[in-house]
Amino acid sequence: MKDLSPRSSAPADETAATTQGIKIVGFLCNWCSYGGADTAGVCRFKQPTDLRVVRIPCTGRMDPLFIAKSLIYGVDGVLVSGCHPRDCHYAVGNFYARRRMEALKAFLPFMGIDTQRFRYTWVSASEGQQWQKVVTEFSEQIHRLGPNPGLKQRSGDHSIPSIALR
Amino acid sequence: MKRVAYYKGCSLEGLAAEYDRSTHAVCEAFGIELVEIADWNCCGSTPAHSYDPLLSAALAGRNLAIAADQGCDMVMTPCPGCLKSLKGAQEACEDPGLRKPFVELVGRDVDGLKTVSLLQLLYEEVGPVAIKKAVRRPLTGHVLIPYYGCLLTRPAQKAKFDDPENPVSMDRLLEATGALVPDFPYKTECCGATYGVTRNDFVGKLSGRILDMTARLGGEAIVVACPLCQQNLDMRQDQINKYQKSALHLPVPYISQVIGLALGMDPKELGMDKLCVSPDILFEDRAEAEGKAQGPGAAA
Amino acid sequence: MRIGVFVCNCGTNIAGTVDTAKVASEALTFADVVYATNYMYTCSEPGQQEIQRAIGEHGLQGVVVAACSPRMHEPTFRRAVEKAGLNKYMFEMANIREHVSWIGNDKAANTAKAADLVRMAVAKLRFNQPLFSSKMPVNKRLLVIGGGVAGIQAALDCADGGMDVVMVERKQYIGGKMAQLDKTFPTIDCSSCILGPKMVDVSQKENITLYASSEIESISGYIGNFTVDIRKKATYVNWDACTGCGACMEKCPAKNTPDVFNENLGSARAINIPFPQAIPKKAVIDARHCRQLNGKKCGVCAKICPVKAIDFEMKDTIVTEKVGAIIAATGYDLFDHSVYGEYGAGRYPDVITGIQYERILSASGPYGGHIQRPSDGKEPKNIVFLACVGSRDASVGRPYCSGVCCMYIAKQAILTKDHLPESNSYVFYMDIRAPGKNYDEFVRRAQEEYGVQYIRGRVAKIYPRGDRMVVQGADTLLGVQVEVEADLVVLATGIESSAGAGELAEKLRISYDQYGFYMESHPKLRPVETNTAGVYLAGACQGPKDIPSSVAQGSAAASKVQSLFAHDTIETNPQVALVNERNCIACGKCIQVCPFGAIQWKELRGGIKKAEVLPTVCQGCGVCNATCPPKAVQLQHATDNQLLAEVNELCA
Amino acid sequence: MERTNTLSIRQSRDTDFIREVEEASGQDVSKCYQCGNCMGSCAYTFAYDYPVTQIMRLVQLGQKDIVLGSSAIWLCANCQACTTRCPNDIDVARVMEALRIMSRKSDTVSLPDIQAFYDEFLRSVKTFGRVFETGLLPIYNLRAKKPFTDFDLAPRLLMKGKLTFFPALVKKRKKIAEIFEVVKRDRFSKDGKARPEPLSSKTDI
Repeated sequence: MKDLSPRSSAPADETAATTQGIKIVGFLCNWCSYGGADTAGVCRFKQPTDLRVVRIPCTGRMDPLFIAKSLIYGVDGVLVSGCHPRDCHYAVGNFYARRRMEALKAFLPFMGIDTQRFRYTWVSASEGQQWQKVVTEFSEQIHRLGPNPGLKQRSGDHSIPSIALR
Repeated sequence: MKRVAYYKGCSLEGLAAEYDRSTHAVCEAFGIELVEIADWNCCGSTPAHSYDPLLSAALAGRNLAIAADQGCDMVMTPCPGCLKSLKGAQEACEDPGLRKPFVELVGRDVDGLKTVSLLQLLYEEVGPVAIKKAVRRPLTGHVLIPYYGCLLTRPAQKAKFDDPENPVSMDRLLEATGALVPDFPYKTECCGATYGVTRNDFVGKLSGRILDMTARLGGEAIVVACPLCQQNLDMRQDQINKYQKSALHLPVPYISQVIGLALGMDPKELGMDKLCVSPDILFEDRAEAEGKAQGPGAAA
Repeated sequence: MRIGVFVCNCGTNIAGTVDTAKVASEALTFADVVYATNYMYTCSEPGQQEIQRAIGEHGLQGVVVAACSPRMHEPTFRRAVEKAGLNKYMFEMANIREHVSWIGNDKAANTAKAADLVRMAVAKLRFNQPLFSSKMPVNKRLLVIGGGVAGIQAALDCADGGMDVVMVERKQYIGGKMAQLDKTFPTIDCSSCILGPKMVDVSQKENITLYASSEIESISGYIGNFTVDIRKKATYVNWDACTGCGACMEKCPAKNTPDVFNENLGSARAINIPFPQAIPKKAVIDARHCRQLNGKKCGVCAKICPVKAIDFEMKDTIVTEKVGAIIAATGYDLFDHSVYGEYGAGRYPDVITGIQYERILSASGPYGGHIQRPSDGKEPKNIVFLACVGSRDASVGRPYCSGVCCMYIAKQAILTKDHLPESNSYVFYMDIRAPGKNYDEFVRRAQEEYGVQYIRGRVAKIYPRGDRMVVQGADTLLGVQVEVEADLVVLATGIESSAGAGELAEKLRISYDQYGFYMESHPKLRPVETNTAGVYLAGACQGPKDIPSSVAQGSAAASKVQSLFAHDTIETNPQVALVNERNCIACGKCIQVCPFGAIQWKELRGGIKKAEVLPTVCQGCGVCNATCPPKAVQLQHATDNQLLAEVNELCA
Repeated sequence: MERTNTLSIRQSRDTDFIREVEEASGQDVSKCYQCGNCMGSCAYTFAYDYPVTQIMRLVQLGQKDIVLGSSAIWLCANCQACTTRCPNDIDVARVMEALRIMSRKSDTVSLPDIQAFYDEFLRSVKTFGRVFETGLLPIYNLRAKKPFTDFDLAPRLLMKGKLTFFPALVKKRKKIAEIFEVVKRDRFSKDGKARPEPLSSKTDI
C-alpha cells in the first residue's frame, strides 16, 4: 500500500510561506453545492482562487478525519458544503454530516487547530451568488489567519499513522 | 406604576398645549408616570435632517441621553415627528460611521432605550380592553374618523408598530370609547406637513381631501395623534375652506382628548376649549338618546 | 498505471484565462502521467477521437480530462474512453472552467489552480478500479403526481403508448387550475371544451388508475422500482357506489360552505361535486362544514342518496403501488394578496383576483357568466386590471416574473368587452411580457380592437370612494399621477409554488429552489429530468408556465419515461458501497445509518456475521463509509484512499 | 435647470455623483426598475418639476445638475409613502433627503424660501434650544417678504391663548450651540472622513 502521508521531501521553509500560496480544500456534495459552484461559474461570479474542490457524493460521506488530516498536514482551510437540511439527495446524509462536523469543531482546538480554519455551510445548486459569498468570505478569513503551520512543523513528526488508509 | 420618560417636544409647549395636557391626564388615569426629560431641547425635526444626519441625531439624542440618565428605559413622545428624530438618533448610534461622533457629542449611547408614540403606549401598555372598562361617558353614537398621519407607522421597519398601510390601533382605542369608527382610506395620507408656512396651498389640497373624505364618511370629528396634522386640519380649516370653497366644520381632537372625554374627564381639563373648531358636538350624550329612542319602540 | 491528460481550451472559455499548454506540460511531471496535451474542443468528435487515438498509441490505462464541470460532460468522456477499450471508471475530470477560468481573471493564479486540480485528479485516478454495472428489471408502470393539464398530458401520452399509469390528485377532481379557467389565450378557446375531453380520456383509459382526493404518503426505492404509499383521504362517500347524480347536494342544509372551486364567490354545500363536468364525478363531504360530522343531527344526504353511498364512518386508507418512474406535475398556487395593505389586503369585496374573475366570466361560474360585482351584484362599467401583484416584487419575496399574467389580463380585458360592450377596461402594467407565438399580437389586439387602455405604472393604492374603488397610480410615460374610479378591480396575482411542494420534494428526494419550485437537472439541456433518476417534472411545479408550455413539458416527461420503459432492464450504478469482510467487525453501525436499508447481515460459515451491501438498493451516498469504525465499508469510486489522495496533493 | 429635448447622457453622466448618493443614502439606486409606484404614492407629485420616479432615473443616469437643481427634492415632505411601497425595498425618502443635503452643499438649492424656513427653524433651535413658534413664523414671513401670511390665524390663536410671547429657554443652551458648531466644524461623513467642502455661508445657518 502506498504511503499517502505528506511528502517528506516537501520544503518546510516557513519564510517562503506567503498568503499567495494559501490553499483551501472544499468538499462539495455532488448534488447541491458542487452544482452551486458550477452555477456561480456559469454566471461568472468572480471568486478568490485559493479554493480546490473535491467532489463527494454527499456530505454524509464526509469522514471528520478528512478534515482533521487536511488541517494537520497543512492545508490552510477546509470548507464543507452540502444541500440544505431537508433537501438532501439521500434524504438524511447532511444531518449525519452536521452532527459529525459539530463534534469535530469541538475537538479541533485539542488538536491545536484554529476552528476558524474550518467551516461548513449549505448551498443549493441554484444559489450561485450565495456560493460566491461563502467562498469570498471564507477565503478572506483564511487570508487573515495566514498559512497553516500544520502539525508537522510543531512536532517535527512526519510519520503520523494514516488511520483511514489501508 | 409604569414609569416612562416623557419627551414633550416644542409643539406641545405652544400650539399643541392641549395635547400635552390631555396626555398627562390620560396617562395619570391609567397609572403611567410621565417623567419629563429635564431641560429637553428641540429634536431638530425635518430642518435638521435636511441639514446633516449628525445634527439631527445629536439634537434628538441629547434628550434620549438625559432620559437614560434619569433612569428610564422607555421614552414616549406624543409627536410622531419627534419620534422619527428620536428613532433616527438611535439609528445613528448603531451606525458604524456616526456612532463615534454621536457619542462624543451627546455623551453616551442611546440605542438600548425603547422609543414609542403616545398611541403605541396607550395601545400596548393600556389597551382597548382596559380603556373600555374605564369608560364612564361612552361616545356611543358618535362617528369618529381615525387619522394617523404619515409618520406614525411608517416606514414599517423603523416604526415597528401597527400596519404601515392600514393601521388599526387608534380604531380599536376609539371603538373602546363606544364610538363608531368607519374604515377610513386616508389614515396615513400626508396632510401637507410643514407646508402650512411655505406652501399654504399644499395644505389646502392635501388636508382638504382628508377633511372631505371625513365628511363623506359621515364623520363628526377627525381624531389625530400628531400636532402638525392637528394644526393643518384644525387651525387651518378656515384657510382650507377658502382654498377649496367648502364650508366644513369638523372638530379635530387629539386621541388623548377623546379618551379623556370618554373617561368622564372635564373637557376643560383636557384643553378641549383650545381647539379652533368647536368640539361641542362630541359632548352630546347620544347613549341616552339612543336608549330612549329604542326604549319606547321596544315597549310598543 | 499509464495516465494521459487532456487539457481543454474550450475555445477561449478556458484558454482565455488559463495557460492550458502550461497545465499540460506540468501534468507530464505528475506521477504515472505518460502523455499530456491541450486541445481546442475536447468534447467535439475530433477531440474524443484524439483521446481514443492516444489511448491506443500510448497504451493509456487511465485518462484525465481537464475541462468543464463533470456534471456536464462526464458521461460523454466516459463513453469515449469505453469505446477505446478502457473501463469507463478509469476516467477522471478536473473542472477548470466553472471552477477556474470563469471565476477569476488572474491567469497565473488560474493556471496554478488548474494544474493543482489536474494533479488531484491524477492522484485520485491512480487509485481507481474498473467497475461493472449489473442489470435490473424495470417495472413499466408510471406514477403521475398531480392531475392538472401537465399531468393529464403525461398520463395520456404514456397510456397511449401502452403503459400502465397511476395518477394521484390531491383535489377531488382532475383538471387543475385549467378547469377553473373560462377561456384560454391567445385563441380564446373555451377551457373546458379543450380540457374536458382529455379529462374524460383519463377516466376512460383502462390502463390509467386514478386516485383523486389522495396524496402521496411515502416513496421508497429507486429508478425502475419505486414503491409508493398513497393516502386515500376519507371522502365520506363510497365512490364505487356514487353515481354523481347530485341529489345529495340539493338537499344538504349546510349552505354556508365556502365554494372553493368558485374561489369563495358564493357558497356551496357541505357535500359537493364542484362542477358539472368534474372527473371523477363523485361527491365529497367537506368534514369541516358537514353538520353530521360536527356532532349535529343531520344525515340528510344519507337519507336522500339513492344508492346509499354515504359513509360517515369512512377513514383515510393507504394503498401501495409499485412503479418504475414518477412524473411530478403538482402545479402551482396563486399569490395571496392579503399582504398588500395598499390594495386593501383583501377587505374590499370588489377588489378580486384574476382567478376569481375567471369564475365570474365562466358560464358555469357563480354568476352564470354574467359579469357583476361581488359586493352588490351590479354590472361594472369601469374595470381596472393590475399586473404584477405578487410578481416582480422583492418586497413581498416574489422577485420573479410569473410569465402568464400579462396574457391572462389581455384575455380577460377582451372577454370583458365581449360581455359588456359598454364597459371600459384599464390595465396597469410595468412591462408587457408576451414572448409566445401570437402572444404579442394578442395584446396588441386588446388595445387596438378592443380599446383596452394600457397605463404604464404600478398602482400605488386602491381605496373606496362611495361605492366605487379609486385606483391611484402613475402613468410613468407621462410622468403624472393618475387615478381611475373603478367599479371592479382585478388583481393579476402571480404564480407561486404549490402548498406542500417542499414536503413532496423531500419524499421524492428532489431539490427545489428558494421559492419552492422543483429543480430540473440542467436549466437548458435537461429541463424535465431531476437529479433523482426516474423522477421527472412537468408543468408549473418546475417554475411559472402557461398551458402550452405545461402541455409540452408533460409530453416531454412522458417521452423520457417511454425511453426508459423501452428497456426491460436498466444498468445499475456501480458506484456503490462494498464491504471488505476481512475488516468488518460486525458492529452493525452501517446497517443503522443506511438511509435506504441497503445493508443487511450476512452469515458466513460458522455463524460469523458480516455486513453486506445490496448493490441494487445502495444509492451511493457513502454515509456508511464515513460511519464504519474500521473503514471496512468503502464507497466505490469515492473510497477513503481516493479522496485522501486528492487532498494529499494540496498538503505537499 | 432648463429642460432640453436632447440629453447627452454620456457627457453629462457623473458616476461619482451616483456613488455619493448611494453612500449618503445607503441605498442601491440600480435596483429601481421605474415602476412608478413612488410617483403614484407621492402626495406632492402635482408640485414636483420631476416626479420622484424620474428623480430616481436621473440619479441612475448620473445627471447631477438636473437632480440637485430640481425643486422636487425640496418639496418632498418625507412622508414615507414611497419608501413604504417600493417593490424593491429602496428607501426612496432617504435618497431624497440625501439629495437635499447634497444640493445644500453644492449651493444649488432651487427653492431658497423653503431652505430659508428650515434655516430660520434651526436658528431658533440654536438660539433658544427649542423652537419658538410664535417668533419663528413672523420672522420667516418677514424675511420671505410676505408679512401677512397666516395673519388671519392670529386673532383666533390669541383668543385661545395659544400664542406665547416669550421663548421657552433650554438651560444648557451652550450645549445646543456646541452641537451646531461641532457638526459645522468637523462634519463627519459615513466613513468618518472630514467632508471635502465646507458649506458656503449662503447655504448655512
